[in-house]
Amino acid sequence: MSKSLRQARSEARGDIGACRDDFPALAQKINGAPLVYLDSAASAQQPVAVIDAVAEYHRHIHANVHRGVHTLSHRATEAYESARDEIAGFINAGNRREVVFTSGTTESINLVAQSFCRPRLRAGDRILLSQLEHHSNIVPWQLLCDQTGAELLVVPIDERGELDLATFERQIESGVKILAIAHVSNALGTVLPVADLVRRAKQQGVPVLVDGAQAVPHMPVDVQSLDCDFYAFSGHKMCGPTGIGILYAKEALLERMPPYQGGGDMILEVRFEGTKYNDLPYKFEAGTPNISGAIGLGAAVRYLSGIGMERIAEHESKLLQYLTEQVSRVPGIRLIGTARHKASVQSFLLDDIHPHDLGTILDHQGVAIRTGHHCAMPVMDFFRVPGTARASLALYNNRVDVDRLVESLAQAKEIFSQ
Amino acid sequence: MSKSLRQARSEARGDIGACRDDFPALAQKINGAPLVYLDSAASAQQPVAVIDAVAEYHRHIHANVHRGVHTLSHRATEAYESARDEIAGFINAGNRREVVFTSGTTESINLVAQSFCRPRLRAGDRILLSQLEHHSNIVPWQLLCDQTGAELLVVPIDERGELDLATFERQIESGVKILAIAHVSNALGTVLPVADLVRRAKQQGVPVLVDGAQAVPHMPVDVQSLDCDFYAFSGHKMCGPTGIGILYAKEALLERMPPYQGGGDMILEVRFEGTKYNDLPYKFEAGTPNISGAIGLGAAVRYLSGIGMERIAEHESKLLQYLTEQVSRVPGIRLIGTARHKASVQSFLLDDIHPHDLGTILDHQGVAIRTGHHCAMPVMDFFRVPGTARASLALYNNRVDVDRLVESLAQAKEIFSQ
Amino acid sequence: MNRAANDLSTAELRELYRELILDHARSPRHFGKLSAITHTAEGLNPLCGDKLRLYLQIDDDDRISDAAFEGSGCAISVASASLMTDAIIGMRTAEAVDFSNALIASVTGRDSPVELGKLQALQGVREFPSRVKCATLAWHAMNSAIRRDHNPASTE
Amino acid sequence: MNRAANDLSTAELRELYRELILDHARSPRHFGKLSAITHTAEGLNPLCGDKLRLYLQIDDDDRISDAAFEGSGCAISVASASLMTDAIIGMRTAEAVDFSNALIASVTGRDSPVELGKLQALQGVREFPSRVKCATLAWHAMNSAIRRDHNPASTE
Ligand SMILES: Cc1ncc(COP(=O)(O)O)c(C=O)c1O
Ligand SMILES: Cc1ncc(COP(=O)(O)O)c(C=O)c1O
Repeated sequence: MSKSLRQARSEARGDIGACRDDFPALAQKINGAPLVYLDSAASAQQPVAVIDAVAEYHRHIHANVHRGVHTLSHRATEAYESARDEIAGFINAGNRREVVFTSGTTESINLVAQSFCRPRLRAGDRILLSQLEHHSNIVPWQLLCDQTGAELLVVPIDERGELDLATFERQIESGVKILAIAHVSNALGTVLPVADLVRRAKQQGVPVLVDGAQAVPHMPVDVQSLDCDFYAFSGHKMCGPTGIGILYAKEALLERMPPYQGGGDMILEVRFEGTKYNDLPYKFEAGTPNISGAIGLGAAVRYLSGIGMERIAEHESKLLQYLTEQVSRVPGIRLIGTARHKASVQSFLLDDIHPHDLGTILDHQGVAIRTGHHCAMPVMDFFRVPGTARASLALYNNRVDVDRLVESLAQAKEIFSQ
Repeated sequence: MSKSLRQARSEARGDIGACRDDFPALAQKINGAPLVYLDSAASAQQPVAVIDAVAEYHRHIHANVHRGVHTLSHRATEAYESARDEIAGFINAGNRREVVFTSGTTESINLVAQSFCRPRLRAGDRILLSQLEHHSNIVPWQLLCDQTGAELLVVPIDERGELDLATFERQIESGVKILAIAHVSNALGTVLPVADLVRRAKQQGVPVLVDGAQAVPHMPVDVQSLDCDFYAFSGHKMCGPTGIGILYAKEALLERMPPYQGGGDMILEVRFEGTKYNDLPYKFEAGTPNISGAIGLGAAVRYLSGIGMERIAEHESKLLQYLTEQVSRVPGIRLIGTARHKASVQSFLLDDIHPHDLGTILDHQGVAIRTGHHCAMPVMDFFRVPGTARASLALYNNRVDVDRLVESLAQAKEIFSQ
Repeated sequence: MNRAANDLSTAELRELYRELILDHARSPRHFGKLSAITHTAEGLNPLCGDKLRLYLQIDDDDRISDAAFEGSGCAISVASASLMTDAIIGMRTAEAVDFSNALIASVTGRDSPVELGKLQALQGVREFPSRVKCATLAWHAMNSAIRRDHNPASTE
Repeated sequence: MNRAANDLSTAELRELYRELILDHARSPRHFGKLSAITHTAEGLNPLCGDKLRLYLQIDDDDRISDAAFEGSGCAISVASASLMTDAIIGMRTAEAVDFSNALIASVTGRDSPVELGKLQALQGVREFPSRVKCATLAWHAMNSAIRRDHNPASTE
């Protein structure tokens, strides 16, 4: 079937299956079998539109930004700044000054910890996290505790992988200085009730950082309606480039924060006696930025918006339901992460096969899943497992992928039943 | 003339002119005239080999690194880590553990300031810089002074743009805790006698950071023979991608430094009660790295090595001499930066035409130069100029570029003589 | 470079660097301090290092009775500041701000050119997007001065 | 997926997960602590979370008189630790380190396979580059323990 015909049919059916053809990486064979890529929570593949935008940038537009009068520099600056506008629109930021380019979620969170929190924390102050956080939303806070004497407080989770809200209610009233919480858990898929958590935190005057790395690729996100103070996410999880990410922050907070890094571009004037910082968001973008990364991320946002985040969310949600059903039927499966509200991720264990072995056997049949602790060791500790096997979905996955996963689980059982 | 014939001839002549054809951006017209790109000190163009390496990575290899058992993840990890090996070889690092991927020179310097210096500085301690530093090698130290009460000490320069070595001799003995110094000045082109400076600093037990952003693209750099403790540079100035750079650091120092950022990949084990950091260099690479950036930088290093840094240095050095001669002949020219040992950069002023106006007039004829303070305001203050016009060279420039520059300077004079 | 393109390019450049602009750039009017300053603001263009300080004397009647500026910048930004100070002396602040906004909109190409008198000379920058910030710097600074905004006005 | 490819793939997998490997993974030998420990080291594989602690008892004669391990890991790493402890008891430390280095070189494919006896079973990982670290973890830990290196041995 020709591409356009197939696309026309699937669009007529209202699904987004045809978009799969936009991703060249998905068309390859691995170990002799067509690739089934179920590892998008670790990093998503790129559509041609993004690959080409980056290449085209380097073929015809590239120069350093912000500092040049010549044509290429002007074009590069326009392209870089339009990407910012596009991203601001995508997450409904109040304005472009609230959208800071970083190298990824990890840097965004470190920036908030160091620039916003470090100057205002005293020994004994509390930082509230949850037990399902990714290491990138734990370790920056541990470093901060070492530096300031502050303490971590952790909202527990239950057997389904949901937050223990009763405990949260008590904790948020115990003199917390910042709440740093995932929007969607990367290990369990739990979608947290972020808007509610923010509302409760605000009643206590607690600022909130949301780690949106696993949310932005999978659902419409509106930072103004969430009303969080900070929202962090990564380009490479949303079909964009590596090395680029976003820190959204409310303008009033950014205004009062000292710079995180010093360098070119973030200053208006440098004298050895003292330096004047640049306006927002530039105050937080020291040095030559990841220009092609930003442009690639802009292209990714255009691509995702073209399909529509609502449609993507619906497609993935149906597919996740199918996946969970099919996988549950495999004898010996134990699902890890069974929250009522979930997105794009299913972790599991099979018999007593170590997840790592499972990963190898699946990979040998072209099925790419992630195995291990998923940078969420406290979650593993809670479930008392050394790791899990995790299948994660993106817009380009379909039922065939799920069926192939289930078949290869059967083969793993066979190998291990020798 | 066919490409291969031209290439054969120019190779026979021993020049590297043919490499120009490898850079698609240079083949375009700007304002109706063929582009003359004399702004590589701000950011260099990419050869097809780099553009394609990045695109190919995303077409067939991409996955997250270090954490996966599946084939793509393994391939991506191999590609990322081979890039590190290639870069380690290129600068002759002692071993791969000494090569940390950062987002660029700016982040590399901030990392050293925060992780190495911040814990060991006390109020009144001194940080020694020079007057020709780029803002990225000034502002991180100013932030550090604000944080610790340390003080900046500045090695002055003379009218040629050379370091005042007599003053340096006194300063280095005055209780300095770190020397942070450029290898090559981006505003003036001065090549600093880094090996000598390091030797003197070592006699005083002063650790040395070298900002090599403008050196690595233009000459062979051997960090072991320089014997510096830290060496920072950026991918985008050496025909590689934006958003990627390197911090070279001696292993023994990295071992003792605390992590700069916290996140995934830089840890071995995370518990809320405490965390074990990963080995070098991973301890300093928090979060998903700029994988495609690293791979692109690896490709750039292969490309440059293929031509040979000695040949590149020789080509640029002859061309710079030609440029300086030709430009000097334009009536009303004032050269800024006339050090005896220079690389790739010539700054100048023409009559009383403001550099910014000069930039516009040249751009209108397709000649891209940078104008302004070049992120080196203290240099501008020293020469008592608001800015300069700066022509900067890379391997792909040739005499035609220089001739076009000189022609367009003549036109600028004409317009301003109304 | 072919001659026709060259001529066209030269024509655009001459449009940008008109005699009036070059004259004001070389001999800026109202350059210096004022004896009595009621409002002041700094304008910085990080792109090229243009930097100026604007001084206003605004009387009880909200009228700009005198204006001057100091600093350094390219021909476009100095000429613009010179032309601006010439133009606004005698205006009421509200009128000056309206005029400033109209000028900014006009040179950024957002509106069709309005009647600007002598300031028409600044229209040449419309063909030079990277120079618009130079042409508008003084005007942003004036708006800041009247608003009594203490951050340096920046065109970024 | 076509059948031939599938069969080939299955054959390689069966080579990796031989009966001997699965047996040692399910019932590891020398699993637990020792009563008298002279040397110990931790091995961590951040890739998949394999984690083991190795205990050695080395006598005055520099001979490994007993060995044991604890921890959790994939079939390959547990089987490898089990086979290793079996093999090294009775060896002199120098001999054990030589053996360990030979094994590591052999499974990473750097050398042509040496005579490894039962440990031959670990050769299956040569076709699975991402699993080499699992097979070598215990061996790296043993080298660390003998060197009395206090950092956890990591295969990264
Ligand atoms: C000498 C020098 N140091 C540091 C930098 C900063 O590099 P980057 O902006 O890539 O971080 C530059 C270039 O901008 C430079 O020329
Ligand atoms: C929930 C969550 N937070 C943070 C991160 C860190 O993102 P990055 O590695 O792109 O900085 C990830 C992914 O690795 C994640 O899934």
